[in-house]
Amino acid sequence: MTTATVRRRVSDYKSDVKPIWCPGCGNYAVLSALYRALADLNIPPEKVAIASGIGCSGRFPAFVRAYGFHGVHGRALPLATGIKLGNPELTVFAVGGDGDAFSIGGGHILHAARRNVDVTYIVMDNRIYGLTKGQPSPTSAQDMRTKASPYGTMESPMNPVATLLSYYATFVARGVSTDPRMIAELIKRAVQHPGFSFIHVVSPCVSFNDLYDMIKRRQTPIPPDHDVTDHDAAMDLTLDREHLYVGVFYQDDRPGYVEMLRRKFEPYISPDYTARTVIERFCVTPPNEG
Amino acid sequence: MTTATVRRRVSDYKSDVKPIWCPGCGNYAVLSALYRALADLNIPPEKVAIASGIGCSGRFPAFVRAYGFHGVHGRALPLATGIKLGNPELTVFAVGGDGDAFSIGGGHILHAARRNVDVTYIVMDNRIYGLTKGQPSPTSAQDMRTKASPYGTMESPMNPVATLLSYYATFVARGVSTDPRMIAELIKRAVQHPGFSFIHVVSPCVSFNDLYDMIKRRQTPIPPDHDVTDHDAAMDLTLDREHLYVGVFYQDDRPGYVEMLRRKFEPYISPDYTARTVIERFCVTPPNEG
Amino acid sequence: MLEDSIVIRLGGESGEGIVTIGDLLARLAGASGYWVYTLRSFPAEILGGHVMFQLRIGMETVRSVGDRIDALVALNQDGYDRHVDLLSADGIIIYNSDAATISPDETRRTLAVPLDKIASDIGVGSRAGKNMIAFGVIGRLLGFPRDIAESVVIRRLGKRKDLLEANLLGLRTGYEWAADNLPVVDDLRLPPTEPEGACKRMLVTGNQAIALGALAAGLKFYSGYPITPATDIMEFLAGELPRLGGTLIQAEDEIAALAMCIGASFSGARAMTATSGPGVALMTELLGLASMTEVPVVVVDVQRSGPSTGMPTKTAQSDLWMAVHGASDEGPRIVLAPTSVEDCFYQMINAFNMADRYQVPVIVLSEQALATRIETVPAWPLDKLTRLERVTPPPAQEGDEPYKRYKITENGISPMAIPGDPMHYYTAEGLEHTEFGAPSYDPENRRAMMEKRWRKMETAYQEYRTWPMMFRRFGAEKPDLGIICWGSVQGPVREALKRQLHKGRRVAAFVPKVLSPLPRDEIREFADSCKAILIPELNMRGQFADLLKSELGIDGYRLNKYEGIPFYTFEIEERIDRIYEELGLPEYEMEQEGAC
Amino acid sequence: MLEDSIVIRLGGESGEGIVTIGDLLARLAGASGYWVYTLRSFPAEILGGHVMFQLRIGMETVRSVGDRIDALVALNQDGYDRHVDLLSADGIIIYNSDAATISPDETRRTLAVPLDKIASDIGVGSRAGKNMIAFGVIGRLLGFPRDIAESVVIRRLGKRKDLLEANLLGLRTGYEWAADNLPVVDDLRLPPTEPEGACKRMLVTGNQAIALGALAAGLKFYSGYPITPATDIMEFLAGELPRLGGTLIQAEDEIAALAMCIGASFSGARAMTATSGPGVALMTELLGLASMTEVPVVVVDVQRSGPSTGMPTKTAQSDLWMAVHGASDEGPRIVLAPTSVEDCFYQMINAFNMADRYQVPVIVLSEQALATRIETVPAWPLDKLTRLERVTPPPAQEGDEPYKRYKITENGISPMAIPGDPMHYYTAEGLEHTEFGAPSYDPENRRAMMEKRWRKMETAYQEYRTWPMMFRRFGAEKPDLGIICWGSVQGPVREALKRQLHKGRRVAAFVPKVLSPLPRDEIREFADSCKAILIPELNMRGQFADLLKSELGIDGYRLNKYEGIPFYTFEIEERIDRIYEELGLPEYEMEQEGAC
Ligand SMILES: Cc1ncc(C[n+]2csc(CCOP(=O)(O)OP(=O)(O)O)c2C)c(N)n1
Ligand SMILES: Cc1ncc(C[n+]2csc(CCOP(=O)(O)OP(=O)(O)O)c2C)c(N)n1
Ligand code: SF4
Ligand code: SF4
Ligand SMILES: [Mg+2]
Ligand SMILES: [Mg+2]
Repeated sequence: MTTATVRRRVSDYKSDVKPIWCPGCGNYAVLSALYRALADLNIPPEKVAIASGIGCSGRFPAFVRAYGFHGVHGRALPLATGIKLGNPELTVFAVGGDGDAFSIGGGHILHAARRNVDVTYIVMDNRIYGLTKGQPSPTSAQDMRTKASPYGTMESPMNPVATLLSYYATFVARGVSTDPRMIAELIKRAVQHPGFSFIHVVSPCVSFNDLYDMIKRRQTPIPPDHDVTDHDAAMDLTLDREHLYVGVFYQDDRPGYVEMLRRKFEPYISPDYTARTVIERFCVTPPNEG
Repeated sequence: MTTATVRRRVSDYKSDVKPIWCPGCGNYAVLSALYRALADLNIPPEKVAIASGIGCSGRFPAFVRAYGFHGVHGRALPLATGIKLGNPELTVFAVGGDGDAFSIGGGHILHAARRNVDVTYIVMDNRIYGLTKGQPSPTSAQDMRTKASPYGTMESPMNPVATLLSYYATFVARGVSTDPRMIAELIKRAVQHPGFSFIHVVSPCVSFNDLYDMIKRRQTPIPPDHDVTDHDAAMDLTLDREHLYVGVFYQDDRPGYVEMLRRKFEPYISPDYTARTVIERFCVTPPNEG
Repeated sequence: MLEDSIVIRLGGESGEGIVTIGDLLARLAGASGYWVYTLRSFPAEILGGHVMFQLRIGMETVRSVGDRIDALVALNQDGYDRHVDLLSADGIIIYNSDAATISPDETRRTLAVPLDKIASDIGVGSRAGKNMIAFGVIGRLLGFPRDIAESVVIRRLGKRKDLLEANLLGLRTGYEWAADNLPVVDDLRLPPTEPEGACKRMLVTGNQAIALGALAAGLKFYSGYPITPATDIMEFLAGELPRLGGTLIQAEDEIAALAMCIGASFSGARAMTATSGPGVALMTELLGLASMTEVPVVVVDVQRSGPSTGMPTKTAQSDLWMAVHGASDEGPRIVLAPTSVEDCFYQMINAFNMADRYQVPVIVLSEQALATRIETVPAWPLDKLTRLERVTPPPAQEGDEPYKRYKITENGISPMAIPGDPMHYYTAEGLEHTEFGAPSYDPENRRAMMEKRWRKMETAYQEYRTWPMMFRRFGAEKPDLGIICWGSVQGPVREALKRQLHKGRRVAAFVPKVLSPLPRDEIREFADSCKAILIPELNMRGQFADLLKSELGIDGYRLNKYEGIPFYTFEIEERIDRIYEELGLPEYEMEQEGAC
Repeated sequence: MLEDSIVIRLGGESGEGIVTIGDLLARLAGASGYWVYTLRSFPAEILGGHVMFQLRIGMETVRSVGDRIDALVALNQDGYDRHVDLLSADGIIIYNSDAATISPDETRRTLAVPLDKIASDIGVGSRAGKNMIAFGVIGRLLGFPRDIAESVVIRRLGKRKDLLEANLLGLRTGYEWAADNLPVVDDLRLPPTEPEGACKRMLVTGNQAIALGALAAGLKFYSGYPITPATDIMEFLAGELPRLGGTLIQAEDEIAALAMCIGASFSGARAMTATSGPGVALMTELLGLASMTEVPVVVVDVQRSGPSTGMPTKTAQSDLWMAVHGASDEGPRIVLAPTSVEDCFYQMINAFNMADRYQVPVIVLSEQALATRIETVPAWPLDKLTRLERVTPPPAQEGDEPYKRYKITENGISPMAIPGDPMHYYTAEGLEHTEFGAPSYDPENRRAMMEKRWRKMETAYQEYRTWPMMFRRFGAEKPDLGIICWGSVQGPVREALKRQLHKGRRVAAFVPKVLSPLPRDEIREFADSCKAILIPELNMRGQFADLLKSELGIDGYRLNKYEGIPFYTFEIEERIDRIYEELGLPEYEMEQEGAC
């Protein structure tokens, strides 16, 4: 895939576009983690594609020297799915915010997980709508006051990691923006994982929902003895409301979608079976040639 | 709510429209269960509203003497949410198929659950797209062959009850079309439940996916000692692949959305605070009157 | 009978094999050297309900459903009751006398066939057996050779040896019973034709032609969501595309379907989805994205009657507005409309070529009736199809300026890199952007970009107008009345035209295949050459007529049908008659000028 | 200066309080008896970036942003560099001399204000303190009374006693420093006006006017999804609607938002959502459902530049196509366009009335620039608003025939029962249906239902044309040139008109508030009375011009601007000049006929 000698560095993945995020925004950590992970994995930039929806976090692709797609709100995952299946050689990421992922895009995750499509999905969860300047998102705390919820929100927050586990996503992990090295490690494992991988990053929005304190107070590494193939144990970790566990919750190494496709259809593919073969089946053949 | 003397019967809820379902379709059981539950609860038909999307099961509302809304594919839940909040006096149902609910409508369920809106959602799951004549749905078994998946499906099926539990829906139950009495009981409990309730009905499609055998083989009543307030235990029951448990998995009686609204806003509501009050705030008042 | 063709309608209960009999008859007629055009109804019930299947069989290409029925085959009472009013005065009724009785007032010829009794006599009480007998009886009445009928059955059931024997027995019984018990009805027999060699003709539905066109165009990625009447495009491709090295995904909804297609196309694959009106409505936001990011993609809309769920199994031409205008703000897109089953194939070739060349979404407007009917079509010349590739950037050289994905060019087309190319990174950008793809709100840049994107539409027009068959003209050379129509209305219009020419009226038709950007000069020239214009279409509000008026200033008489049923030829003719009367247009000595 | 008005532009870093100063100045001008019209920019950066806030302050209603700037207030270097080109030749520059330097070539008057120094002198180094000083300096320069300025600050900070003192100190310091150190510049002072009594005027943005109109109309249910530039409609209502007994839900997406609104309206509540183009694109399937099931619902589209994400903070009039045509097949809907901030309120009253009366979705097309600007408006006559109720079925009697929800009536309106009514059960049906609401594919029924639904549009037109202010006509009585425009373009057009009349040109304008169904006879009559027509609009393709052409056959000159910026009055005038030249239209002795 790559010529043996090239050894890439973080700077090989930096684009010329300067991030427009507020100083202190948690997304910077994710961006630098992605540079680091790609460099460590030594993936040629031209083999990387990153799709996003709309949001502060959605601006991500432009900041990476790679192929990018800044799409519409909520559709990062189906875009990424198409990119991967249109060209399975690529290493494909979907990235975005909590609103993009779980609100308008919430209907797509279950199905990406069911397909186990070979895409790494990084959700930068600031528990707020950043780009539209501070409305509650599906992960916002109950009773949170924002301009759009001046008396406090009515809804209880969802739990992204628990939800992804209930969808049987085959790789589920969490990072926090205070620890970009850890995020880089998680990204590396996610990329190497066959099939769909999900990384939940708790990523503070300094302008509308500063979570740095919460992270400091609650972040806890997943215990080293946690068995990542144990779904129940993973679920237990996520349901713990005291601790914000960080690390890999769950991993199931069954084949990804591209490999499944190969296994299913390789036996049928042959140079003799072409579009022409299919079309000619519809010919009305006179009886003597039937 | 109802005049004390009226005692309603099943026939009071039957409309003149004859169901167009195939003979033997599992949906008949759900329909008769709904008649029975409404009669037992003695709810005036004019206080009942039923919203649906598109599908065989989506034809449901017309068969009930009540208010109905046969909407578009996948939007039964938001329609029902609006109906309830537009007129909180009504007993509101959303009904539909597995495709309507979990595929195109899959993005709405989490949020109905988070809101705990007072709607009873009955999903008739035949693990197939009935109305469009037999394509795989999100609950179809892996490797199932249909016209749209002649080599077998690639995706693993979702688990609706587990998903709803992970969304923290406050009432989660399952029935099977072979037992309409049980479905009627579940509907009654669901209607009496404050907040959002979800009933998963395994409902065979005799034309494209006959599940009667599977139901017969696997259906098992939820053990009487199951504690419906125990979320973990409920989750365990659903993850058991041998048994198709039937009954109430989980119930949490915290207040529903309408009650939460009342509690939050009653203190602010007053006859002196009207649209005029709000509008006049924008007047430019000269200083001497400021 | 309508010029060398015969219309046979079968009516009966769904599930009784009406569709099978009809399909076999179509194949039999095709294999015997005739041309076929079918029409069928879909019951409102989920299972059961009444089904109608109609065949028009002709000596040459058949272009419409025909007007009246020449022969009605009633498999049950409903089959008689529902359709007898459409039977022509000298028509024939063939009926299962074990399941239907004929009105005592019936004056037309009737042929009783005791289908149940014949079946039980040979011991094939099954539905399939009965169908085969009926097929045999009709085959014989129509004068098709039995050996061809047998070969049709063998082709169909070739792999199910278990069923084959019983079916062939039924078929033979039908032929024999008819030979022994029924008269030869000359009106039911078309003159003999010379069946041409293999592979000169095909029998396909519109949806099949769409799918085959896509495969011939090199489709590599399909994602769709089931919806009547588009579902079987996906179902057909599900069996073929993965075997040809492509990928097909049934998406969770139409939005995901189009997003996946856009993603796949971005990464280099020819990608498409197919849906109907409600699905396109959900896709409009993404159509805007494809216009803005300049990603090629093909969307087939098999139109059905709406609004909203409407009448899903009824035909319409009512999504033109949405196809041309349905999204926020103004993004260029190309809209094509095939005019026949044969043309469905060609328009798919065009769709992929135009999408790739102009980097825009292309919407192909098919129609329920076109999608579901079987037509005999001449085999497509697979060796002669052209493929237009995307314009990609030339290999980068040291010292090149950075890659401008959205380079402002004279024809509006900017070379588009494919991921994997190590020298032309870019981000496809849905925000307004600079030539490099960086977001920009600069007013000058904005104006230049809007103009660049729309310039592609002009380029597309200037290029496609030189391609063959992108618009057609039929009928009189110096017309008094001109008809401008689109889509499958071309069929009945051509037929009406032929008869009008025979009557000595100078009528002509112009049919664009591209509805956006319209072949404006060609249409204007045509319109200018006519004294009056008629615009028939299958919708209520006259969407195409509106388009002609707003874009080209053409005002015409309108003919709108919105009951979910295709035009009958006589409806077009009646409207022409009224215009002739109103305007007092001249009639000439019968003349034959102009091909139809 | 443009007729008795003055244009002041503030420029500086976002977060520096530019918007606060601008807002306070607007309030100060309003409270001092003047009329205000603002314009602001939104930086592309998420935080920070350059912000511009402009006020035009006039003696009477201000109708456009004006042409050139009379005074530029630069809080930093960017504030000078970016805007100085727009300053008129006799304009004035007021700048923070601690943060900006003026070009040595500058020939216009400059007033240096060492803002940082003044602030540190009184010990309020904070941003807020500096803003207040700037506010005071400008207030003094404009000649507004200090006590009114203080009361404005008190009203704004009334509840934050902690901040009030420091702010008042800053304000007073500003007034005093200016009095001591700056000359009185006459050009910056408008003639005195008589401030009218309380509640005669309001200062609101377009979005606020939309929200207030909805509340006045009796809104009971709102569901929406955040999107620029519509979000603050929801944010504002979130604070008010639940206190008025209604319910507001932030939905998971725009599809859910509209579905909830349709549900709530079905159950009897007046319901609305507000969004922008991408949101409407997602809603079109449900708009079709509302048309088909005949459920009233109001959708506000605050238009922004597209296609796709486009330029979210830039204005446009580019969703007209989608509003009128964006859905599958043909469902009737009403499209309204407010022409000013004041009118936003009235069009919301109309929207709810028309939705309820005609049982259709009503789309209100606002615009980013209209939505975000502050205007002084005369207080709305809350006591004089009319409310049109839904037509409901009369109480049922024994022996009545079953309830026909979709009864075919002459005016197309079928009485609609509200759930809870014990005698009029029905199912709202998105399939084509009979009068009872039962699904039906019957061709006759289909035709009757399509016609019934569309008849409501004719009824709506015939009724609304008799209502006040549903279309406006301005300018010359016997015009040579007629302008037809929509939405906020009315403002600059009226202003241009006034000047044209002064020049002795007979120009007039016609502005419909209803874009579908158009006031066809009125527009035709207007167009027929003119020698030429000009159609200016904020989009590239001329959507309104197309509509006028296809629906009414009106052909006009076009003026299209699509850079995301509202028209300047001079742009309209320049186009008029060109038409006058091209056609050689006559100029008369200066005359004053016609109100503008
Ligand atoms: C269809 C559509 N609806 C709404 C929007 C407006 N919008 C843009 S980003 C966004 C949410 C941003 O929140 P999140 O996804 O959490 O990203 P963040 O900015 O917090 O990173 C919204 C509502 C849009 N662009 N498109
Ligand atoms: C937007 C849209 N997409 C697709 C369809 C076509 N459609 C109708 S019902 C259906 C799925 C039916 O399956 P399910 O929801 O499981 O209901 P069932 O018929 O099995 O009861 C589909 C795909 C539609 N009506 N609208
Ligand atoms: S608004 Fe919040 S999420 Fe957006 S860039 Fe700023 S800190 Fe980050
Ligand atoms: S197709 Fe299946 S789901 Fe639909 S009515 Fe028939 S049995 Fe029921
Ligand atoms: Mg966020
Ligand atoms: Mg189903």
